[in-house]
Amino acid sequence: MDIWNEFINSVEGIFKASGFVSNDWRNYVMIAISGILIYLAIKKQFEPLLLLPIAFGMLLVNLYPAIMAAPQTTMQLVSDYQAAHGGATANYAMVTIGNQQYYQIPQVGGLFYYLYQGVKLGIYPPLIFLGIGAMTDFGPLIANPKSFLLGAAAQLGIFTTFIGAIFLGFTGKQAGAIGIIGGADGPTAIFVTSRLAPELLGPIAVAAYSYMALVPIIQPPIMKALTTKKERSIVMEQLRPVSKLERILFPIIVTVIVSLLLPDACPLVGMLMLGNLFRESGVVGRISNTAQNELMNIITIFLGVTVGATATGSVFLSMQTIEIIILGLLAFSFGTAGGVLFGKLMCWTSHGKVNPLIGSAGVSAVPMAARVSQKVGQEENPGNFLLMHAMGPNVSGVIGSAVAAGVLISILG
Amino acid sequence: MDIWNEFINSVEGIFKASGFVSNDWRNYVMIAISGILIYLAIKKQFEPLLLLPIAFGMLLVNLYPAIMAAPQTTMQLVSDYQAAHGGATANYAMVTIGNQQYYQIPQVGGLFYYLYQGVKLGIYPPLIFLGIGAMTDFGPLIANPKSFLLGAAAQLGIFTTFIGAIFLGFTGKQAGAIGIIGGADGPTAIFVTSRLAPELLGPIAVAAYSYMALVPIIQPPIMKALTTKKERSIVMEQLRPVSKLERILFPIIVTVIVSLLLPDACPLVGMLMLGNLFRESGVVGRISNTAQNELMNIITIFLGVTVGATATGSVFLSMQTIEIIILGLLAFSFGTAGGVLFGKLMCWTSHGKVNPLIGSAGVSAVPMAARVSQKVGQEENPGNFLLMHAMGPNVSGVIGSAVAAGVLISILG
Amino acid sequence: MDIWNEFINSVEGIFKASGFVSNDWRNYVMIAISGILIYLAIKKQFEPLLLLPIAFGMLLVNLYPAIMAAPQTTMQLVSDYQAAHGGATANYAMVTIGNQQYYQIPQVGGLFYYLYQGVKLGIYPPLIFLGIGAMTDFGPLIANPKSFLLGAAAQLGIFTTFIGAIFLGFTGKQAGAIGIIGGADGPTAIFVTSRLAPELLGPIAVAAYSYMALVPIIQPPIMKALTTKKERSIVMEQLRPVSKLERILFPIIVTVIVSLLLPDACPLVGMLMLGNLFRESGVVGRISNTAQNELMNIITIFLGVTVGATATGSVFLSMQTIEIIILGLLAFSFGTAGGVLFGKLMCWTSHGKVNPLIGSAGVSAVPMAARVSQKVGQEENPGNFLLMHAMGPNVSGVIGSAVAAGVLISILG
Amino acid sequence: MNFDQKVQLSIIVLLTGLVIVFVMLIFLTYLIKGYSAIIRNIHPDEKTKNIPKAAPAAQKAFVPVPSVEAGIPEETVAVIAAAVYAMYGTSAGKVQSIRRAVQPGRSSWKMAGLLENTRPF
Amino acid sequence: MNFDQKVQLSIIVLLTGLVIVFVMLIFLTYLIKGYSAIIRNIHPDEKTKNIPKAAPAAQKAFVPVPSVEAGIPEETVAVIAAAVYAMYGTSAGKVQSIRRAVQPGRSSWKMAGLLENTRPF
Amino acid sequence: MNFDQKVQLSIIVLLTGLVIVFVMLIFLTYLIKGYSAIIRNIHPDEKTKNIPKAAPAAQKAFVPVPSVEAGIPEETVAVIAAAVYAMYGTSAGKVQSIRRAVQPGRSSWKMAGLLENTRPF
Ligand code: NA
Ligand code: NA
Ligand code: NA
Repeated sequence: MDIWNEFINSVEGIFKASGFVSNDWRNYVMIAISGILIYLAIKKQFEPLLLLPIAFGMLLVNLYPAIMAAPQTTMQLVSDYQAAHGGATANYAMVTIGNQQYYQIPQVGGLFYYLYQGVKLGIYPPLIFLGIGAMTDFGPLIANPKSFLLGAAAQLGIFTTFIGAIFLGFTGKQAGAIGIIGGADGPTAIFVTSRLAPELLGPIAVAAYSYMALVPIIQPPIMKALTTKKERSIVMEQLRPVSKLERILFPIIVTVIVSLLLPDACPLVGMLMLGNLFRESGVVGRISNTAQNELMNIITIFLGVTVGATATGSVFLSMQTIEIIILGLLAFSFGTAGGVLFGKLMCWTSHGKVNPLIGSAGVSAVPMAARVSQKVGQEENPGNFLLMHAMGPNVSGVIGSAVAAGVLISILG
Repeated sequence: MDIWNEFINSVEGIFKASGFVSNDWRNYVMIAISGILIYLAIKKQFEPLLLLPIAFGMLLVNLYPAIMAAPQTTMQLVSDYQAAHGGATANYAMVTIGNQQYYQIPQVGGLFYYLYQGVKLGIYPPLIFLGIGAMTDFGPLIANPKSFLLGAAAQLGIFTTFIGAIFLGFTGKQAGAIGIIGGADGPTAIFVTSRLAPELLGPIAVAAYSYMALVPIIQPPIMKALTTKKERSIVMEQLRPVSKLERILFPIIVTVIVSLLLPDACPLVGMLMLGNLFRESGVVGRISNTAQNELMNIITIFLGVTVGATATGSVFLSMQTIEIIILGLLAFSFGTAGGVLFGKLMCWTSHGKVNPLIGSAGVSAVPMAARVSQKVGQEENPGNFLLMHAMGPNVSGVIGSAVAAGVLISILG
Repeated sequence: MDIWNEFINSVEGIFKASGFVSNDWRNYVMIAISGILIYLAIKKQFEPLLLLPIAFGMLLVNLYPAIMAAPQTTMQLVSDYQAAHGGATANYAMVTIGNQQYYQIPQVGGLFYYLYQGVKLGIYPPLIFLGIGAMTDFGPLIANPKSFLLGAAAQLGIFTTFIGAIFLGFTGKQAGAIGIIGGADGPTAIFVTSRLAPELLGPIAVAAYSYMALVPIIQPPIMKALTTKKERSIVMEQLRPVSKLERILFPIIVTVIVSLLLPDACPLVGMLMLGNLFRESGVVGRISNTAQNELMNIITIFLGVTVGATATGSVFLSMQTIEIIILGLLAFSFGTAGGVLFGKLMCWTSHGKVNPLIGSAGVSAVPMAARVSQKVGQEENPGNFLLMHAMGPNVSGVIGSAVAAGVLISILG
Repeated sequence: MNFDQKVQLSIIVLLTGLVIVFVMLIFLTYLIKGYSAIIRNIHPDEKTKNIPKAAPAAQKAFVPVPSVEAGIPEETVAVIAAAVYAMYGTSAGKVQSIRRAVQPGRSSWKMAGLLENTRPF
Repeated sequence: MNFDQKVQLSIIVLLTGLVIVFVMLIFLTYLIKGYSAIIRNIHPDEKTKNIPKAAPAAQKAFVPVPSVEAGIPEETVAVIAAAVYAMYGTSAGKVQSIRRAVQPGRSSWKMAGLLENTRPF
Repeated sequence: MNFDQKVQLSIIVLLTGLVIVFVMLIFLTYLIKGYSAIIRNIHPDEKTKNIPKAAPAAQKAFVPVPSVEAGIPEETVAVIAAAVYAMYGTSAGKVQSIRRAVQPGRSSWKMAGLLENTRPF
């Protein structure tokens, strides 16, 4: 019955190595949470392009934590190694410890460990910005540059949330990373968090993408509460057409100014503008298409699953995560309020030519927030079409939060 | 005549560095073998998408072995360096050995060395599985889940081949890697081999892809020998349609169960199922398309050429390779037999409702093996269409061999 | 007023970290140069696919040099770290220096540092050659193999320029890298320079791509000066059709011969020929398309911006750059002359069957140089169509300069 | 390893391997059966409702790789066409065969699925 | 950090952050305004001349990702269509409304731009 | 390096470089000539048989990058069209010129090949 015992041992060994033994209740809670996120991504279509990979990464890492394991080196006695390999010597580095010779055998890391390096080293977010730049039309912003102001005002949420996080006991760096949720811009949030507080990447990314998807629910009550019916009914003047030369100069000028004044914003803004220059130049269609399609899709997959895989049960299921989720909601709300209030100010100074509803689009969350402005405006006046006017603050909000990111990295980094 | 001598020296130096001097007869044999593989890939269309890159990688590495060379550090006397660079100092690390100062000058590795890291670190096979998942329709398997049993039975070849390899003198790890040829699934074979016995990667990959291409020749005689004419004529009931919800839940459930029970199968099964979830969710068409097209194609090129490049003459031309090629054939044959025999069992228990020919498709080799089931069935009864019924065991065989891979890594790794 | 002072300090800190303070006048000169290059790329369409990324990389690195910064390790007193993190310990390596314990905290490098590794390690150029091979039709060269001679003769510029560079005081390696500008082939120039003289990558890449775009201006005067009106009017015989088998064997034979004789040319020639085999085999359309589209586009972006980013002001704005730009012009001119003169020789030996104008296409600069041959020929005789005849030397020039690259690396490397 | 060790290792790997693979896949069989039954009880009509929806997606995914399909021999196409016919045709006497032919979404989806699965990779 | 330090850090980050963001974007506002004005003075007709040219490019860039557009709810499409109308329609009484409709390059370009920007990423 | 060393290095690199490049490419010239001759002796009719087959592939590869072709000036297109004409046209008096025009596979393949090679990369 020796064989039988060995077989039982072998099955037992497999069982002991299985997730049933090594995982704890937190992992199962996370599996359930990832199931909810998958549901929201597929059924409710909440930013599915990122939420689905994030949720699946979260699922896999809680089923099999070693998928994020860093590569390690194990030591094996040279004599043991040779016994197991028919006397053959190996090409590993050797160390002698107490008269014993050991091989240093490198062990490969988990799949997501390698894919995650693009997040950790800050490579993926700028490359996603390259693609976003190649698919963004800055025309409405060039036609009405005052939109920049709304894109600035809507960053209020970032800094107020920072204060909240500080007083909840987060460190300065962590508070900066939490605040950036208010930028309503996924790659920016991930870029800042990977620099300032990588330990919070999971909850911050989940909060950022979730709230971006929830913009149509979060923003309207705030927008209505802060504006009068008359303001919401304002019909804005048609935007002027923008020439090709203006479009080509725009990314170059923005790059030069932002990079000179605030170097830490350069990787994000520079890549965004390079993508836009590819688009507007009209002479590099090949690489413009690849930047906004295949390259961006590949990186979206890698970024999504590995960001999700930072949310292991023991890290994610903490008071901190709940605080981050509440702070994230505040960040979006304050950002919306900041944009709308500044819109009211511009309405007043322009003698009623600016509809303050377009201010909320300044949080970015492109293009969702601009659609929300359109929709809330139309509720008052079905013949009022604010979408193009809201696109200006909307794309300006992307630049605004990249600038805010630069400030946070510069002060706190 | 000083110049003339120098010129002769220079040409001689180039000649001495040429392949004519440094390569031995084994390299030329391998060049001939790669020529045969290129012929088979192009003319006979034997899995050309992988066999052509593999063959060309094999060609290049035997013409120019340094294309797989690891990066190294060379030592140069600082004084020599400065003499060659007009007295300039360099930014290299310095060491002092016996009162002499040396620069440690890093030398870059060969092109394939870098591309091969994706194989060595186990990154490429799961990413190819992501693409395969995005292009696989698990509908026939969901409609008839009993197909799973045939996908299990056809893994018999893996374990019987393991035994054969053990008794031919291979180590346990090597035997496991050889056995996995019977999984009839390229990425799985490469994943297991790179973990258990990277030194055998060349012959195992070549054997796996060659036999997958030869499935239409290997399987029919075995299928006919093990079945009666009556069994082969069985017409199976039409498969029921499968709802979208069932299709979406399938990849999630398979991931959870397999990853929990057998963590080592997680990278392969998890990525396969993530790809399938991309496909079935219907909300992430962008990344689903990229996963199954551009991402998979890029990785196929890198995987193919570098796997081929492991087959240098001195490694490939050995008794071991011949043994592996014979064992690989046995693995496919036993797998086919296992599937067919289990099909007979299911035929008997279902009172003749299951055509045992669909069992052979359980080896995977998607979709070739399913087509073979169809074709052999049609030879008996031209009006019998088994293709869809064979797709169930066929895709189940992919999961089955990934599970078998997990078992082998778990026991032997 | 404590808060006020702190605020002023903070703004001052940001200003001090800004490019206005850290950049010097050279950076602004480079920014202006990059503006000119962007203008040439977009308005004049000078090789925009590479010149636009190169120019933008140059722009970014001069605005924000840290985008190319290598990763570093900073030391922090463990006690300081703990004070800043609420007493928490970290997972960093520790060193003890003079009874003080320090954490070694790794700092990530700049975005372009990581993307640049593909240039530094010689990965990108062969992969671009893979794509070029997949889009190149070697038919005209197979139909008229004597074109190879013109592709050889036009490499004259490489070696004469080497001599010029040597006598201007460049080191042997630098002179080799400068000479290769005469190869009129971007990836080859970058491959050789990254091996022999990475410090000159910026000016050499800019010179190579600029002169490739200027081929229609540089070549015609030389071509006309060296040929008679009668020679330029020669109408060449129609090329024979080339069979599929000849097309398939061509890349294999070229790979074997070149790699055996001159191993250092193997990565470039091997990948070029693999791409061409993908194309001509007709059985791997999937990967052939990806190699020539998405893979090439992605690498073009990364290669372009990072090569541009080697051109920082302090490196680029030197007498060396001006010398390199002059030498580059000589390289193109001598190459053109070499090709045309050898064309005259072939004209003479063939009793007037070869139009010497096709010789200038041997510099490569595919397909611009072949178009120039066509155009100059048509100026004499509007009914004379040399384009297809010039494509032979043109594609042969790619192989020729890869061979020349192998010679330079072999002798000087 | 001596002979006895080889025998022992062989049997253990064979046994453990087959047992684990079978246990896992049998487990999956029952799970899939179970949830399918539940879903079909809850949404008895979903099976027909959802499939036509999926059709354009399947077709789209299939369009970008025509080069591969070009490599499928005519024989295979015939086989596939026949298989599609078979799936609907074996019971064609009973069911409304003409209305089937009118459902282009359904049959083209199946066709696309078949072709996707029979793509040689 | 004690309470005072928290207050101080909060105020500094809030002030510095808002000031820098506003200064930067106000600066950009004036720069964009300025160069736009210069360009429009130099090339007074470029604004109309160049736009139709860009149309096919925009359309092309838009073609390869139909799967995403498929996910845009009908409501949004209606909104966008309305917005396009609004941009030209509010002053439709004054301008040559029929000739607008004849300029397909222009309106399809705008449409493509709109759709691109409203693509959910 | 002193002057003599420079002279020496220059001559060596010039000589070795030119000799190796020429030897290599002359060697390739004869090899290509040789195997072409062998192939044409063995398959005398393959040259025409195989080419039409390749046509759709060439066209297909050419379709996905229209943006680049869009950048080719009209002048070039004219040149290319003329070149294609020239290849068939110079001997048009002797050969069956009408049947050529009927072979769309052939000429479109050539056209695609030409355009591919003249794509600015
Ligand atoms: Na924002
Ligand atoms: Na299998
Ligand atoms: Na050349």
